[in-house]
Amino acid sequence: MVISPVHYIALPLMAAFLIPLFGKLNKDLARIIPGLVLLYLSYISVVLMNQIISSNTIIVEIIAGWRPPWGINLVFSPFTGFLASMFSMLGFVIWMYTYNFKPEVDNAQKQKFYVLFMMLITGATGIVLTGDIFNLFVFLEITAISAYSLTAFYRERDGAEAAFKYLLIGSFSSTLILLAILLLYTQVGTLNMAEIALKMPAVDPYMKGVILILFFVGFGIEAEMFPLNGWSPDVYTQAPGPIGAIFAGMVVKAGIYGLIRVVFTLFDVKEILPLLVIIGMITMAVAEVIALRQGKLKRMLAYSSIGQMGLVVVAFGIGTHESVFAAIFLMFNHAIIKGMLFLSGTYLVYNSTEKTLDDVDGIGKYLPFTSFLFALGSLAIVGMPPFAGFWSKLYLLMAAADVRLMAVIAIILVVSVIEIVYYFRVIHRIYFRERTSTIELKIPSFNAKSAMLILAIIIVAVGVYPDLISGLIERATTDLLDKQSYIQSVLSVGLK
Amino acid sequence: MNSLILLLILVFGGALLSYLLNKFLPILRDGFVVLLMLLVNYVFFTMDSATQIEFEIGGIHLQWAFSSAAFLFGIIVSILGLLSITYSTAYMQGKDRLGYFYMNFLFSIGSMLGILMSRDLISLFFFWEIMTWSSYLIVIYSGKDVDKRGLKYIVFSAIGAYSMLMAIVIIYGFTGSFLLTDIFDSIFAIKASYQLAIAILLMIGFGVKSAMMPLHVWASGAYSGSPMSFTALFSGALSKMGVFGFSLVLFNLVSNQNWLINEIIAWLAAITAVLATFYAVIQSDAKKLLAYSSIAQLGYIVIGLASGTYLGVMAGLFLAVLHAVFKGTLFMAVGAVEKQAGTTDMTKVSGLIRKMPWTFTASLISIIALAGIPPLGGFVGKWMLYEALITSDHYYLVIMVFLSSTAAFLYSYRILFGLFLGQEEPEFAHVKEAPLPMLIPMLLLSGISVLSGTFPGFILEPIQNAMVSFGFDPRLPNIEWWQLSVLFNSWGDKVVLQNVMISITAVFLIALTLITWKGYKKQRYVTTKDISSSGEIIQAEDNMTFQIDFYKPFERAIWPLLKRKIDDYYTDFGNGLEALFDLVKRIYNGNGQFYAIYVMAFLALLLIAGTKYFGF
Amino acid sequence: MNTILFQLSGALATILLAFTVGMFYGGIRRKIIARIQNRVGPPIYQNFLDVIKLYSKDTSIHHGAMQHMGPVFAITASITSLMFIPVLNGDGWFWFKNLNFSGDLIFLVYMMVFGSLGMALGAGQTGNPNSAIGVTRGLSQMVGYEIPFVMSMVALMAQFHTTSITGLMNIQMQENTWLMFSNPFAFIAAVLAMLGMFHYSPFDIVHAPAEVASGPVSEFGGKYLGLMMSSGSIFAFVKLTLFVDVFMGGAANLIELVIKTFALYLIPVLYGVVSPRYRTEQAITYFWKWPLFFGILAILWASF
Amino acid sequence: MYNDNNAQTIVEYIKNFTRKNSLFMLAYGTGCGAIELPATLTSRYDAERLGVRGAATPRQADLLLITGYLSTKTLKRVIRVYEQMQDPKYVIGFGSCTINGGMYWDSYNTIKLLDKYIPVDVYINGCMPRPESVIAGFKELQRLIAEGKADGATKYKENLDWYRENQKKVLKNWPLVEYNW
Repeated sequence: MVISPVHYIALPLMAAFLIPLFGKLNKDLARIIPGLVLLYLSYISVVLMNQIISSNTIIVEIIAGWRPPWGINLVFSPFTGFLASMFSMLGFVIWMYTYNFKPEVDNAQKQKFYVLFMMLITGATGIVLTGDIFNLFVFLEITAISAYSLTAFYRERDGAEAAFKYLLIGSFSSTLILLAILLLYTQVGTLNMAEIALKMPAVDPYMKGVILILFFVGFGIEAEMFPLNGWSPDVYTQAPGPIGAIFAGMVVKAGIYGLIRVVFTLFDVKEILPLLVIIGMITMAVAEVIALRQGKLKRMLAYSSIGQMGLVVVAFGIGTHESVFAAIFLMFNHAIIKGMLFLSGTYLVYNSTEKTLDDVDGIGKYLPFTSFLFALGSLAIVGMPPFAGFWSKLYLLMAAADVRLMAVIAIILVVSVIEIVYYFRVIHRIYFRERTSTIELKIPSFNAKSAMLILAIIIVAVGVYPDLISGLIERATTDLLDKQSYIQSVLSVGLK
Repeated sequence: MNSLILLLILVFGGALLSYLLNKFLPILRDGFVVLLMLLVNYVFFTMDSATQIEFEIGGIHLQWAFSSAAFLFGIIVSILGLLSITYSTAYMQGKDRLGYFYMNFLFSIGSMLGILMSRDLISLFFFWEIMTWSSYLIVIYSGKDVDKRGLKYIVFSAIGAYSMLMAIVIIYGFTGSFLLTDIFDSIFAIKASYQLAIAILLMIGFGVKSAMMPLHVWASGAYSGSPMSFTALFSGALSKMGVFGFSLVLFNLVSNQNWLINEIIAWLAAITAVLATFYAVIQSDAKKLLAYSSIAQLGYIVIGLASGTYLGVMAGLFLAVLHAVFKGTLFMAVGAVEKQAGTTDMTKVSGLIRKMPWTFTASLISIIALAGIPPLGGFVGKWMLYEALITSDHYYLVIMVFLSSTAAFLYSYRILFGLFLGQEEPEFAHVKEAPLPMLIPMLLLSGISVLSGTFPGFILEPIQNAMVSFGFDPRLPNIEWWQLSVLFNSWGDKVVLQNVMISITAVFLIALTLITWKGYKKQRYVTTKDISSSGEIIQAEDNMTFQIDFYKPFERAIWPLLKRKIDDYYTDFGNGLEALFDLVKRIYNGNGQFYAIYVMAFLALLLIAGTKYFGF
Repeated sequence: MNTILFQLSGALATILLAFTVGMFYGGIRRKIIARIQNRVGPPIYQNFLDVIKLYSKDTSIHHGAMQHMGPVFAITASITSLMFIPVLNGDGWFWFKNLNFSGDLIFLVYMMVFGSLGMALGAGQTGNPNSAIGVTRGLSQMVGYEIPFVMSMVALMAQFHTTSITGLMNIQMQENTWLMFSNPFAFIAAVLAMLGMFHYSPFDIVHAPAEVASGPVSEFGGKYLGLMMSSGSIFAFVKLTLFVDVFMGGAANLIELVIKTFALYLIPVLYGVVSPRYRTEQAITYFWKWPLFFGILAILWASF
Repeated sequence: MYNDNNAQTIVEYIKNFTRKNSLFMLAYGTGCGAIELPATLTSRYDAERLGVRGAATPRQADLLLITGYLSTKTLKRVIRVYEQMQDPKYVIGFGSCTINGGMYWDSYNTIKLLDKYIPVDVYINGCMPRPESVIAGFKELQRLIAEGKADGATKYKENLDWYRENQKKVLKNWPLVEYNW
């Protein structure tokens, strides 16, 4: 089989359909298939990334022989490829974690979980890889629908409520994006992103503005921007533990990818960037402030996640090469670190119903490994060296300093102090309080431990030696900002 | 191998190794850490001063080398590190999680060396943070109330670290480089207001570690809460990193025209010194007392540096070295008392002088040095400080320093009286002298205190080398260190230390001989229960110790200053913020309809405002 | 003329002089107090008798090593301070030169507190609560009076740009004036501080026999007390000479020295005779009101 | 300097001279006689001209002044104070009560003869003695000291067993530490 970016979409989708079938044959097989698929995807990520980095090209994959701008095409560029690889590798780690998560749950339920998980992977990687704006919408819907279902996965009352809220707001998102695409189509007459970008300068500026705002709000909902993110705390809180990691690592990242793609490639209007900075700052400030006042662990992590996304938005909003580099680094760091926090945090409040901070009191003695990793993740996410979070924050600050955005620097740092306060409050509870709750603790299984450990090792490795990843990110940044070469390489395939 | 790398590998690798050793071969652990620190000292002191290393990481150019200023502080770190770790081997005997302790101990020593060898701001910040969290991990190692003091420490450290980071990125934004040499060259090209901002931000960063006044609230808890063997290093060396940073800022980053900064820093430090001394006076726990005293002493050091004159800077650095020496000894002595008697609460423990005579001797010498009484080292530093301040027309600053150091006599006496003098209570009859590994570091350090009062040359010469790197002309006479005995101020007045030492020692010995000449043998020791108390016969179980409200009259005299602690302001500020945050929290009221309204409102707002403000 | 032996004999002579003068001043003080109380009073050599008697007493007990060291610290401080003070003006009588070239005012100020701290340690070792209370009172009070004292010293140093005592004396000789006229505020502040320094009433809170049974020395008898008394006498001379040197132009010969010091000595004595005793905090705040105000004035005067 | 009765060396003479002229007095003022002391010490009679002055603690004192009657309860303290004083030390029994119990001669818990318990150098009789007689007592003591005859402390040491026996007779719960110098 020839390695191709299509596999990113085809294989998980196929797996999603195959799981129920194989589940009938062997109940373990249904759990193993996603792992194999994700392992394979991770493998082709390495191969493909290696290929495009070394040959300094972009792979444009044409689906069903229809050449762009008429057909749907997949673009595996350093930026999209980086995100897709990140999704598949993170997906693999999360699969490891979920392999025997909640053994008491029956097999059919587990199969459903993996079906949805695979759908979500399909959607998320699809979003980043596709070169067609409508196709992107479709993948967004796939992602969203599987995410709704995963939120309400355990059929609990709160989960259902959260899912419903998400559905409500998410449908707004879909509607607005669809509306935007329709309007766009009336203006440029094409759905291929490269061609839209090419034709965009000719569009009536007023229409351009309206469409951009519709996209902005639509993707902003998925990307957890400030007034649009009412759904997310509930979802993070109510969804099963690993789902939080999936949300932080993939769903939100896909949303922000859409936003960035639209702003940077399709429209390329510098005027919206200050808005991104402002919205990002507000998001960050509000979220971190609220996180400080949360009494529930996962809710706190949720707000922290929103805050981090605000940071990413700010970084993109500054719009220079350095800041976009920082933004992509931040996305990567947020995916692994928040992923690890959700994964380890899940075990800290495993059997608790309320999942309040009181439940983690004194847990450090009983779950030393998980607690340690949680503490490590906390240190990393607040940006303490020598962990990964430090470098991304540093690069962002450097980028902000380059364009003299002192207020941004100040707010980021003030917010970081708030972050430290609430993360360390949890760490202190974990280690220094006496355990009072009588809830039975759950020791993580070997798979879960190794999943968390992998993430922890990446965090420390990147923190000690950021060059591991910074080369890739540098290429991704160049790729994202180089609109012309994107258009050229996509359309040149079409003209062949 | 490059000896800088070797140094770091030794310390950090040794840290991890000691953790593993504690797991698998705990018997070798103590010997290993001591040997390791000996090796580190060897490598450090035999290092060629021109050694340097440059490399690039994450697209950032980094450079490591020891400047002569850094070397001075490096001496403190390595020697105090060795002694305090030797002390730890006995002090920490029988405690659990020793691997964790030694690992973090060595980590903080390594990170301090790292800070000192950093010639660029990024590795400085990097090591700074490692230092912060390794020391944090020891602060929370044991004891009660770790929750509160740990959080205080980490939050203030974070505030400091992030304002430092902000300054670093601002500097980078303007100069485009993180290398100190580049920055020193180009910093004065920056607009003055930004220069001021950079200086203030860096001051906040370094001020947290050196416990400057509004940022000092973490210090008493963190110093008194960690194991004393670490506090010796914490207060002696780790806080000096802040001083080191100050020296960088004041001499290299702030232009000389910016005298206002120097004045502000000096006055802040003076207020720190006075208030911290007052707080120290009213403490009844020896550890807390020493903690506040450390804050005050750091105040003097910073005043000296901020005075900016040759003598003042020399005084500041001299006091920095000496503070490491005598405060290290004192924390070790208090640790010895804690280890042997079980408590350092001065209202409980008393009269240990006959049980722990060597510990007492070491603390007496250190206290004399701390109080700045001739002929010990502290006096030399104090003398230079006063002369520097007077000759540079800082008259009111002198008064502040003098107020602080006079009030320091109060707590100096308190700690000696509280722990060692006073009534010998029967409940402490079992107390024995501290074991040798604890005594030897204390006595060695107090030996340095004594020696530096007569022969300050051996400390002043490295200090002068450091000061040359700050741009001062060398002024010490070109003679061997043991010949240096006359100190001059800039008006030409002097003090001749060796004369002072000789006359004091001679008079002391003659008087002591005379008073004990006749009938020393005949004199009988009576217990402290045999005191004149209106004829009442005191029984062994009667507690005649005077310890509670020791300085009550003094407290009454200064009560307006003590009425409200700075802690309270922070608490009020925090409470106010939390109330505000709770208001913000109401945005997310959990109602899906509201969220939908937010979305629509936001969309509408953007559509309306978009055309107007974003130009499309 | 500069042999060690010569210097030693000069030092001994200075000590003897200081001791004698201090002792007589103490006796005169007792006499003055007696006369004011309409008594005959003891002879003015009474203090000599007391000291000799105390030295001749047996001392058969001690409370530990620090009890020996405490008085020794005190006498060391007195004698060493004396060594560093120029007794006579200019070249004066060369016997009294001692070591006054190798120390300055700051050194002296520190040397002068050495004794009280050492004494406090000795008092602490005895374990008598009264001693400790007396010590805390003394140290607290010291914080009070040292501040105006140092302020006036700093004012002088600032005004004449020298920190050495001989420097200040030479200035007075050259300009043919006394510094108490050059900077009157400094003199006022210093004299008010001196009231506290002498520990005479109303600032005798340290030894207050009726309250804390003579405070720090309550366990000291015999030779210890004798040493303390000798130390106190020498120290009184040290303080007075310092004030004379700094504010009153020094003295050309011993007669002048005695007259000037005695005139100065009368201030605390006479102020004390008619005053009751302050409480400790009152004593501290006393020094932080008018004396401090005059100290600030003095520094302002000096810097303009 | 030398007299027939008591040959003294010059050193001893000086010692005794200073001792006699510098009496630090610890007044054990529990009895009613204490009321005479203020008069003795202040303006009208002014004992300080004889070198007599108050001492705050027994460690500093040379002279213990027992002003009046002693109950068994206070005797304990007096013995303690006396034993804490440093040699040479003197005791003056003040008023009739110290001699024979005075008006308390038939009281069940009053010490009748002080000399049985601690060595008294000089008695001043009278109930109570006027300041003039107190001063006369001081003078007498000074004479004894000058002649080297005020040796109560030596007697106490030599006859400690006898004194202890007497003391233990009245002090039932013996709380005192041993006197061994």
